[in-house]
Amino acid sequence: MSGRIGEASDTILYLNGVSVSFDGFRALNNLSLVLAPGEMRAVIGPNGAGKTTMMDVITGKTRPDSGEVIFRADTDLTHLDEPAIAALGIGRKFQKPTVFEPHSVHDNLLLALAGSRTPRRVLFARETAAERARIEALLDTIRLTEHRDRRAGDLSHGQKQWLEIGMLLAQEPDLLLVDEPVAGMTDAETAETARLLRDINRSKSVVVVEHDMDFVRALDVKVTVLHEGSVLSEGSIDHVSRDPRVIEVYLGR
Amino acid sequence: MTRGSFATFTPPALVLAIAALLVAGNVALPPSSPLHVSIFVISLAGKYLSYAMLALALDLVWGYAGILSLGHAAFFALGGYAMGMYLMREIGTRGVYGNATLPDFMVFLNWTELPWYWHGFHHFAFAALMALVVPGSLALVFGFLAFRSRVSGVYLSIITQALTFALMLAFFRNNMGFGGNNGLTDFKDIIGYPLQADGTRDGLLLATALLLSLAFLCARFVVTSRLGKILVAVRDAESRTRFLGYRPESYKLFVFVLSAIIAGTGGALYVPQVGIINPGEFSPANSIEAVIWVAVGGRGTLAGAMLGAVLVNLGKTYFTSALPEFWLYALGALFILTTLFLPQGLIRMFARKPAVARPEIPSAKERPA
Amino acid sequence: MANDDLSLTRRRFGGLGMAAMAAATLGGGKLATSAARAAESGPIKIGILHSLSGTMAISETTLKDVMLMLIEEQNKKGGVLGRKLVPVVVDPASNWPLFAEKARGLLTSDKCAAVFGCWTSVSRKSVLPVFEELNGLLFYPVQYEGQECSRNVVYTGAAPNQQAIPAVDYLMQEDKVQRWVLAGTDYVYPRTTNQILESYLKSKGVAAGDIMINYTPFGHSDWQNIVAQIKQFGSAGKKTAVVSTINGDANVPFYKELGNQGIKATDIPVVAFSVGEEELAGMDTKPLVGHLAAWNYFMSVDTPENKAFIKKWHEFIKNPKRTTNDPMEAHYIGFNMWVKAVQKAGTTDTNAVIDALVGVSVPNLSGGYSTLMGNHHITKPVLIGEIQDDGQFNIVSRTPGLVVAQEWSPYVAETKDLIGDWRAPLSCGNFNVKTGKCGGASK
Amino acid sequence: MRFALLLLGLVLLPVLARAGEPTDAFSAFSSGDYDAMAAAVTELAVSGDPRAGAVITALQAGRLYANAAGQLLIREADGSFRDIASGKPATVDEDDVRKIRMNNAVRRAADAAQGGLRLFAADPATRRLAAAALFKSHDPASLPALSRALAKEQDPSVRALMAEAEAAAMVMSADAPEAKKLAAIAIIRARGDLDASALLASIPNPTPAVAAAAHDGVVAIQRVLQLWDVLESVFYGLSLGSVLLLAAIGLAITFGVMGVINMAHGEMVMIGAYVTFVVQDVIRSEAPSLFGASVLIAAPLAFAVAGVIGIAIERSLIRFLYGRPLETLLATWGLSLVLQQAVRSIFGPTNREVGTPSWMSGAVPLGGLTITLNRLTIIAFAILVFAALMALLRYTALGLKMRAVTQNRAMAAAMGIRTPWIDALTFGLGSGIAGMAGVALSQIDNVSPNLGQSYIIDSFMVVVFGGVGNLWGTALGALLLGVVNKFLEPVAGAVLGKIAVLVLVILFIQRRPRGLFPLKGRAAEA
Repeated sequence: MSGRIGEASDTILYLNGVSVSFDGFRALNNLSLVLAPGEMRAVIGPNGAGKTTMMDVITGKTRPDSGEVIFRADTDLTHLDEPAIAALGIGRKFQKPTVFEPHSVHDNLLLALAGSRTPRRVLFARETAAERARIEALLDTIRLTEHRDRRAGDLSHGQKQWLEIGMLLAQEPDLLLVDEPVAGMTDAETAETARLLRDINRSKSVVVVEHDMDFVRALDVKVTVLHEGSVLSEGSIDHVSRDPRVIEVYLGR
Repeated sequence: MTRGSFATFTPPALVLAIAALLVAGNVALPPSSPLHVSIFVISLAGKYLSYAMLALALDLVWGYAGILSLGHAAFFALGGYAMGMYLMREIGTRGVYGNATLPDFMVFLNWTELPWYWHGFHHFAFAALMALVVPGSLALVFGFLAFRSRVSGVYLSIITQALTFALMLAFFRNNMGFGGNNGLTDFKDIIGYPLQADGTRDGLLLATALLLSLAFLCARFVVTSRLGKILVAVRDAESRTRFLGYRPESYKLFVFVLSAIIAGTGGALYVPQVGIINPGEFSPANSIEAVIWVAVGGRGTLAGAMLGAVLVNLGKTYFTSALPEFWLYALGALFILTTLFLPQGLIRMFARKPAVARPEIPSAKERPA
Repeated sequence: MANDDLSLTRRRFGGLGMAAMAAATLGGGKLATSAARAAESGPIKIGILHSLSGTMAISETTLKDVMLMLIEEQNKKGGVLGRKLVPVVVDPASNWPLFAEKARGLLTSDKCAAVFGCWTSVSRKSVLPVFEELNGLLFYPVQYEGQECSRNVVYTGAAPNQQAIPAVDYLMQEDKVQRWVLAGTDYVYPRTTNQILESYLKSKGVAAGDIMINYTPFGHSDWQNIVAQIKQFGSAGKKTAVVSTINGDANVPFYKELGNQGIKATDIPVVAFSVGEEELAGMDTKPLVGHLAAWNYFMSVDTPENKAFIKKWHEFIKNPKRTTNDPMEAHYIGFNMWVKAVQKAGTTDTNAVIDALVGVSVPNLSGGYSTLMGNHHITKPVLIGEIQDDGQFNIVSRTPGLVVAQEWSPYVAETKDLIGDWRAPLSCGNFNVKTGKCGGASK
Repeated sequence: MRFALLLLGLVLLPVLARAGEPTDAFSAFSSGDYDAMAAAVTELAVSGDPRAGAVITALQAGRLYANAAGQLLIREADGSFRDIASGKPATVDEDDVRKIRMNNAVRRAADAAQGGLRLFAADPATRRLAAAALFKSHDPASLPALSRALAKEQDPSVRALMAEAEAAAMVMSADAPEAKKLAAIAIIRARGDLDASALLASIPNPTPAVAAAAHDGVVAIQRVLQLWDVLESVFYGLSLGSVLLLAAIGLAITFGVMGVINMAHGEMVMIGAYVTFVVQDVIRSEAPSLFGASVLIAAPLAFAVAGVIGIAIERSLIRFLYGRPLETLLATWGLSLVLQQAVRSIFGPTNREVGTPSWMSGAVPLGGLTITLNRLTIIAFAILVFAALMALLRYTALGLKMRAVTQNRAMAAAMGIRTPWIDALTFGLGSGIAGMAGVALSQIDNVSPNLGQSYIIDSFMVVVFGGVGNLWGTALGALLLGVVNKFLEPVAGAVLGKIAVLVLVILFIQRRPRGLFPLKGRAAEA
């Protein structure tokens, strides 16, 4: 055990031989993946390749049948549940933007801010000046300053995506998992999002799952191609797009 | 006055004002006065306010945390039984058998000793405490198990229904020592005041109004706190809260227990005012009815829940006398029409505040068969 | 105010409810209830407190109808004391706290001179404090467990000794029954009855091993094992009978199961205390022929009074197939007693009527007179009937005279020395003959 | 010796009795004294009077009448009367005669008498009944007749029954020799049912050897019966399970598949039961010969009536509430109140009588089991309904569309399926099946406005226990809950057994928060 953790010592995330199956369908098949601290990685693959399941395993939503997921070289995540993993510093953005629709943009960020999560503390928590300042900074980052008091449910699709990213940032995680951040966005919004993610990557490790090849290209990072639950190819975007197997299963001829 | 504090203080102020006016009308005005309030109205009002407390409790879990409990009357009834046990012990030798320790129904079943769980209930303070502790503990255990294993939606609703159904069957058993079908009745007095005296009834109504106001303020504090925001967040996007590092089960458990305690208080106040507690109070239909009060009044607004409880029961009181053969048509139609034409509840006719986002349990419809 | 007619009263009662909500601005308005109930002129109001919806509607609705019929009849005869009778019908909806609420409404808002109502024990227990507090008068028409003797209640149904013991005697003599199954729904009436029967059977030399007691929940619908158990219990080589105190709803599935498992009355007879013509009307009685019931009245009683009563009933309800049953007779007796007492007292004042009631005798439908005793229970004959294939009972035995009710069970230590007598000078519902004091056992 | 005399007496009796005075026996019939009647029936049976059979048969059928003078009359099938004494038709006014009623003692005497009289009937089935009746009466007086009958009997199955009846009479006989009694005990022991055990337990004044043999016999029979008890519990459980399944399966569609929290489901069941009542009522007055088929006629009608009502409800109410499942709870609860009250207004609040066709009543013995035919029919009916439903969903175009709409509404609509129409039909299907369940429940429960209320909680429990949206789960869940309940009941009693089942369901849901057959994978999280 210690040996393996040793292997993973210079990683922020290390998936080792992870397998998951649902009702006989193997969603992940002996998947291994290594992410260096501060790295941004794009994960692509056809539908059913296991991208979302991989995210589920990392964030504790799905428990793998076998394999391990080591975070920051010392913690096996497979025994922890979602809140514990979130508390360790992993944030996740869903494929479908998920924000607290009845709350204002401000409140969404407030609830996401790092801090105590026990009901007793939360019940008596009052918004501090530091929190307010932090929220202002975040609003600025995600360009929603003017929408501060709007109901989150009334935001446009792209704005919701940003708000969700903002909430992730508010958590102050070390690793962000971002599932299809630009789905349904306009071109301008897409470009803006790519810029935002690169910004974030200056201080945090990021895993981006995306379909949009232009967006992946714009990110200009190492790419992992998943297929049938395992890694098909890995490397730069140019490298993988030349890989004949990738062309076969995904990009098409 | 800010909008928030208006919403916070208006409902309890109204409740207290109405109760005070009714009591004043009963005490200060001579019976010959056309404005005199009869003791019948006083006890009805007390009953409605106790129901309002149940509705408040239910709205807290359903309206804010999205837990549709179809067994909330169980907590109400348990609180009621705790108070009923005190009132039974308080009868003392004035029962028909004149037995100082054993309630009448035990004498009747030839029991010779008070069962252990009846000890202590001759102290009002102990009984009052139990009216909170017993429902609270049941909610704690049940909620801990259910929320920990992430039982949610209709599954949770149905097992809460199973819970209250099982309790009803258990309390119906004479061997349980709670009086079986006849329940607890024939109460004489409460902390020394005769229950049949007008003054006691006035006092009970005021106490109910006061405790309802307190419960409202307490619930209001919770829902307007950051915890309240998280409850709503859990209701609408539970997994998002989980990935933000919150444990929804803790939050649900907290509010479930709080709600059970409020419901128990309602039950404890209800029993001395109606004079009987019987296992029928556990019947699933009662819990469903409480859900309907909340829905009719306006789910997700505490004042709406209370209003719904009072209005529906008022309607029931009126129609069962005015239209004894047809009142079920009227009540049924009310529920149907409210659903179709006032989906946000009656409170929306009074308040313009936009609705809290549409709160739903996950729809089975969205899942493949 | 007391002279208001019915429709006004209704409206006022409704207004009363509405006022609770609107009281902040309106005050309690028009809610005064102080005027004495027994106003001496204008129509006399009779409260009818029977569930018209919910689980008990099945039994109680008929009693509401029979009361309406009796009141209509009396009005045709010119009412009482020259005043018309006005029925006030409410629906307590099989909800026990609602019974108490409605009782209070009938007594305070409607100022009913008398209330006829309740079926279940719990509904009676629920309204009892209200009637005692407000000094009302309730006529309770159903056989019950006894152990109660209130000044404000007239018990026109049977006490346990007016039903159970003669039935058991009959089976012991006629069928030579030696082994007994006491099957009941788990509530207070079956429990008391079985307690009394157990003591009685043991006093007759029946061994404990020859008595099986079984309790089932309300509305029990799956009787497969219990019927099989009864069959097994009955196969010990001794003649066996079932004494059933199974309540209302559960009876149909119970008898259907008995019939299907082939238990005939000639093998193991079942004698029931809660199954009357109304219950049988919902069943195909061919497989049940010969099973028994003990009541104080059967529709098949062959007397002119009964024939006239049935005729009136069929005319009133406009359905020649409707049955009559024991609680209906109880209301018939109770209502006539009330009329007679009011006429005797010359007023509807509760105290005067209660005093006038004791000792009143009116014809019952089985060819005799029933008298209200000092214990507020009435004397009754006990009839044993066998179920016929037409849903009626064939009366196979009747007690030679009238049986006086024992309101306090002699088989419960605390009550064996109690008697109730509301006549002066005793005027006590639980007088202890040992200590010579009023108020239960210990004083 | 006495036995021989008795035998002789029996042979001679018919001859002697011709001149006898059976009219004495006849007069007892009209006396109203049941003990005298019972004695008279017995006397009449052995008198050899040729009218005995007809009189006793008429008595049992309720066709025996008497007038004020004590004259006995038989009412013929066509309503005319015949005087027994003269055997001639008599003209009487219905009001002048009264039916002669029996009590149980008379009934038993009549059964036993018929047993003796019919022992030599031509029809083997009648002889079989006679032998069974004599086994039940086990009167030593029937011994001679039995031995004569046995000597003549050719049919082996009737012979066996007669031998049992003879053995039964033998063990009860005061003066039969011990060896004969022991042989008789062996025959009774071989019969092996509860009646046999009861008989062995009640032998009067046994010698030590007889007592020991009887005791052994009882023990042996009880031991075997205990094994059968387990199977019996399984049958009871399956039977209860099939009732639960029938009650729940409609809900599995309206609630499980469509997501409507359908509180009016119970009322659909109730409507089905009332349809049965109406069908029987019409049949009774219009075509009594069809009564046996009444239930078969009622089932499709109940499906149609409840189905149409279901469609009406969907079109007028439910369709405005899709996506708001909780509000369907409110509206359907209101609806259930209205429907209950409507039925109360139309049919009255009391129970209505629904008869059981003869082919569904009674029981057949199967080894040590008593299989009640109504329960068996209901089990078969439940299986049939479930199979038909699965076939409909799987193999018909309508079923395909229903599945398509419930799985992906938008996609189905895009493919040209008229989704609103399919919604209405699906709801109608669920309601119709509930209506059919009502037909079955009318055979075992009260037909009253409250019928539906008593099944609604159990139905929801079953659907949730099985896993919402999974029909197989509903079926397995219902059967499992039924069987568990029936195994708990003898141990814990009916009340605690039911409580235990509820607690088990609660605990089970803690372990498996989505029921027996959860929908797995990402779809389940939606």
